[in-house]
Amino acid sequence: MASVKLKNIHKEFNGVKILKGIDLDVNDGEFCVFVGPSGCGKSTLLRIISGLDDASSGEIEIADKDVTHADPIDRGIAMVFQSYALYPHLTVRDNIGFGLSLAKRPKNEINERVNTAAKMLQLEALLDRKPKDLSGGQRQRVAIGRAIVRNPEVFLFDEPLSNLDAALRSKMRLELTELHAELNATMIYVTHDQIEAMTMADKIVVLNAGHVEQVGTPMELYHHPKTPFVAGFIGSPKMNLFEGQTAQEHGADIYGIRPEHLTLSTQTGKWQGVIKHIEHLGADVIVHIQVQALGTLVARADGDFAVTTGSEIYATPQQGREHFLSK
Amino acid sequence: MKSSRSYPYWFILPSGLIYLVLFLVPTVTAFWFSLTQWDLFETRFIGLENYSQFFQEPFLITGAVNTVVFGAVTSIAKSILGLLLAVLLTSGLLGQSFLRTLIFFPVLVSTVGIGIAFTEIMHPARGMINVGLSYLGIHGPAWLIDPHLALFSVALVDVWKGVGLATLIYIAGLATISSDYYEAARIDGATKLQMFFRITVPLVRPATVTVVTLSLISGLRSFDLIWAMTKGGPGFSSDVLASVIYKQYQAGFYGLSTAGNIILFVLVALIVVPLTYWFNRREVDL
Amino acid sequence: MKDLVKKLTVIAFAFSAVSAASAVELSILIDNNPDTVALTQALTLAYSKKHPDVKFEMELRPGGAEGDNIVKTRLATGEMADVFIYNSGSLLQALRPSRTLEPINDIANFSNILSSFTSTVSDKKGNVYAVPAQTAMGGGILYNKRLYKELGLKVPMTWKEFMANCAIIAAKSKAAPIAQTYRDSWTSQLIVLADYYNVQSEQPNFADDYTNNKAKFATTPSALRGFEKLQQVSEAGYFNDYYGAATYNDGLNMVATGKAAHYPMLTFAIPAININTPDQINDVGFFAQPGDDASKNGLTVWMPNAFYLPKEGDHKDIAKDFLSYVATVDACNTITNAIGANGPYLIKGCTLPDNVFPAVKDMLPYFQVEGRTAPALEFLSPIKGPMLEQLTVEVGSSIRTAKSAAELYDQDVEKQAKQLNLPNW
Amino acid sequence: MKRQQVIIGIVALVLGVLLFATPFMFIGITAVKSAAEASHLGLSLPSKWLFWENFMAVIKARNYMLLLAYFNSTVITVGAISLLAVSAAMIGYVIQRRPSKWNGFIYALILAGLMIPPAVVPTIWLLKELHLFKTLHGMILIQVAYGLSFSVLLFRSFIASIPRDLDEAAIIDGAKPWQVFFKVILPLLKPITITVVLVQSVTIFNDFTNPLYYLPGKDNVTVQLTLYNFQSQFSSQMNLLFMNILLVTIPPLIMFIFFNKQIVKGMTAGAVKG
Repeated sequence: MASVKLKNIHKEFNGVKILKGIDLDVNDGEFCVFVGPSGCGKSTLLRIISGLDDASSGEIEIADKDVTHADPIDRGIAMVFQSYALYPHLTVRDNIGFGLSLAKRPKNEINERVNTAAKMLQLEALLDRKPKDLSGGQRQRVAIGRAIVRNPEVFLFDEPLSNLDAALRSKMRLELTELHAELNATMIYVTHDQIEAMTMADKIVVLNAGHVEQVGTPMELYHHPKTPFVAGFIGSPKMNLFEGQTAQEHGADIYGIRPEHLTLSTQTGKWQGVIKHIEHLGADVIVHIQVQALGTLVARADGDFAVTTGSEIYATPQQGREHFLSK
Repeated sequence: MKSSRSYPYWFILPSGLIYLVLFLVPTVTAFWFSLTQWDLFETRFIGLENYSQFFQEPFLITGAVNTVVFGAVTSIAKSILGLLLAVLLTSGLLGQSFLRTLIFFPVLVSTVGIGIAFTEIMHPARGMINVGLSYLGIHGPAWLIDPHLALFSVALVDVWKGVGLATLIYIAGLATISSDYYEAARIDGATKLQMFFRITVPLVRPATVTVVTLSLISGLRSFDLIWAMTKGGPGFSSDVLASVIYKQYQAGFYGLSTAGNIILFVLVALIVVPLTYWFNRREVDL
Repeated sequence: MKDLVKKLTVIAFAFSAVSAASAVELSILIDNNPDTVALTQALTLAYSKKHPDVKFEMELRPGGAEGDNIVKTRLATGEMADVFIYNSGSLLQALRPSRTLEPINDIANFSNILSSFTSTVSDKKGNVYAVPAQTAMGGGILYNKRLYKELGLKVPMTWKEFMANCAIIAAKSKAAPIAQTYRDSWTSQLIVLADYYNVQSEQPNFADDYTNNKAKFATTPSALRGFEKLQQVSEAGYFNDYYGAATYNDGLNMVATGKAAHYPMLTFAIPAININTPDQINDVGFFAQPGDDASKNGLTVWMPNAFYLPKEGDHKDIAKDFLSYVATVDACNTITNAIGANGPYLIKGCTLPDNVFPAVKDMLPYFQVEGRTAPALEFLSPIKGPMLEQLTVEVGSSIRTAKSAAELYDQDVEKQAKQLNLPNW
Repeated sequence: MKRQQVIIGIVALVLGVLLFATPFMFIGITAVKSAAEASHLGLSLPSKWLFWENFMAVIKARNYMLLLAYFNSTVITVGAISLLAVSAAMIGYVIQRRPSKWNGFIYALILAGLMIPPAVVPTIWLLKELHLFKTLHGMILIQVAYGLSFSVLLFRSFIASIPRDLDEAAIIDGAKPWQVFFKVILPLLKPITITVVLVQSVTIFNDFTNPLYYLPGKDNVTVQLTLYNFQSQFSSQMNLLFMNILLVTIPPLIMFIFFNKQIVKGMTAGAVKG
């Protein structure tokens, strides 16, 4: 099995710096998620690991071998594309077995391995269909099957769930997590969706504008974001972030408090404001409060918290849940 | 980008080499020959004399005007008729696919054959067209032998032969327009005519660009059909640059006709390149 | 069919190997005129009968300027057939004969060829390049004898008389006085070209002066006259209906059947009339295009196409022997049998049979009197402008005046002269 | 189908047949008439159907020249098309997929191929130097050179519609560049390939000018040249000339019937984006 090491990866394209020195270790068997807004360079980084693109400088090691200049096939990786990239002219069986047949494996071995993968992904009934006859979720599974069948040391996923509807997406999240447990392979997964990152990852790498903002487990990032970017990116609704007096009092640039870490009261509290807008989610309500000193403060409260728009309210941060961040 | 490794240039080699040797090399040597007096046996360098001679050709202006007229008339007619036919033939008519086949078929038939056949069909007295018109009490025109009409008669046949291809391209173009637009327009209360002008015409633009460009280039260079039908006549009335050049070639003025070729190329480029540029710029605006 | 299968296999093999032939095979490139095909077939067959080891392979090319081009291109690239048939007039000069063609002065029967022919196909050093493939031809006016008889007309000796005849025909018959056939635009040149006897009788030096850039069509009244005659008959409305769409064949049929009274043409058309309308061949007569002076009436004569050899032929000796055969009385008779005779032969000892067509008979008297024939201009001067046929179509169609056409033609000729690198241009 | 569609359909059918089918009927009818009837150029039915007689006369003419011409034209067309279709797709693929500073230049060369008329005589000399003049394979190469631009443009625009992900997936699967092309891309090009094959084979089969120059010789005659050769020979036998036109038209007709359905498909992604 394999670890992935990135050393000082730079990527420049037409004079634009896309990656500005990425250092990263992904451990053997780890489920590592690259997350960040679009244009942060996460897909580029994945393509560099895959060998589809070359880094402008820097080194890549997979399973302790320097693969910086190796072809994709020599890196022991498999990749699942956002568009699935299924070969439209081939059946599901041939799609899954394509790499093996390129490698000139014997027919019965290919068959056996394709069947195994198909079984694992419940694709057996679909093996003789063409991709155009499959649903989105089925195509997704074929794409994963194509990756599994080659027994790679490292799986690369490029936003694999973004073309699915919400229900299917959460189902596939679960399946992928199970798959990871079953295969126990190293997986690198790119997404812009922080929920996917939080729910699936062993390790999250937050990328922003071509550099790594922070690396850590989901909970580390949630509880201890090191930069305002990470603080704002992880968690939903977004953390409330304010510059100004409150932050300065603690020697920081920015003060942050998550909506779920605010206690609301109609009587008293730290900040007084007026409710501008309420979103009812059922179990929770999200309350947007106009606070004179701060601006808009978003808070999460219990679903039966009964307030009305326009009424006055007080919000208090919970002890020890406050973040003081430098720019 | 690793495109250098994934998309190697040697893919270009096999036929790129053929193209280089059999098309580009002769074309470049032609530039040299255009500066010589050349009777196939000897070349004598005469500088730009061929070019000045070419510009003094008494029927150059006729030829140049005819070239542009022929190119413009045929490409405009093909794109308008092609679009109308395409709309008609995608509206679910009775016998629609048969009609598509019928209209496309002339595209496939040899130009020489068409030329020979239509020269007979357009015979002023015995030809099918005028005989048919006479049943309707119309005295048909003299088509190919009327000097004012000859070029347009050939253009008519060219459109007849080529409109199938234009229609086909337009049918393909129409297929890419989402029916949502028409439904939205119907809800907005647009009439059929409004839909045609407000939705179809603008959205089928890429097909229009293709049709106009392709038929303009072939129209400006057109030779086979004109030669098969009128040989540029009567007199010089349907001469285009390509036939003027060919006649010089036939007469053995090889240097001169090679110079003419280059001038024709420049004319085509002067018309087509800015047009393409303009089309492409407009496309970005959309 | 067997023959075809054999050929296909030969071609298939030719991709890799060159097949060795046991018998010698001469290739002959000819134009696709049916007469040329027929006479070449007859001559080669007759020759092969005498020399069974020699076979011939005929290749056809289009006629007209397109064919000229093919001949030129193939000579220039050294791809010419062992023997080829080509024009013996001004077009020959463009082939650069001294460079590309094999002189045939040394063939056995060289002395049989009349000097009136050899002079048109030789260079300054006295090398002769061709053996005539047919008889000499007259360029003048084919006319319908029956119609002339019915209307009591006489063969005109002057242009005035000719016009008078036309007027009578127009008034008293349904026939078109003159057939013109501009679909085959080369036929439109005849009135101008066949007028050359008249030009020469007034301006004996015209050909030389013209070659040396001293005389022009537009400024020499007698030369301009040919264009003017065309304009005159066109303006008089003497042409058949839809002459713009009529073909050479239409013209022949019209004059043979009496739908037209006159058709300005070369006499090589006579065999074609015999093929198309054999019943009417005896109704067709011929006279020279008249000039303005009855005392100077004569015929403009065309030399026939001829057999040539390229300089780099593979089977030169055999090819020469074949040409030598063509210059015999036996060959003349073979030609006569194949396509009929339509003028005097240019080989010594060749005679015409007594039963030649009337139109041919009409032509012979011109040859029997010294000075009643003159070669067409293209056999006296290497310059012939390629635009002439379009210009004559324009004059004949009343699009352009004679004067303007002559001026444009003089301009056109200049290109040709420059191309040939003639002095004084 | 609505009433209106049926009515318009009938009107369109009548007009379409009148405008587009009658010329072919004219060719067909003239081809089976006697020479005398054919010279009247009418659409009237022949008094005697001489299909077989005229057919044999044309086939037999000049020692079965037409059959030889069919053989030659077929060799040239098939040879040129197989080379052209694959290699034009390869070129279209590389220049579409590989953006580089050379692309503008290559594109200009391709457009030049569309716009510049070929220089005949230098080409002949060159062919002769290469021992390709007067050979069928030389003619094949000429047709490839002259048809390349148009085919590359069609392929290029079609390939643009094939997601690059597919190439990359194949690369990840371990495909070499040529495997990516031949195993993944080429099978997907079927619709546009059919269009190219159809359009180009018809162009090559119907080509008249180029064989005239580059393929002289009786043994090298092509189908269109028979038309030309017979035009003067048959000048008083319109029936045979038109029988010849008819026979020359048959191969494209067969091609067309065969591929009819595929053509529009091929055009959909192809020509429109030009």
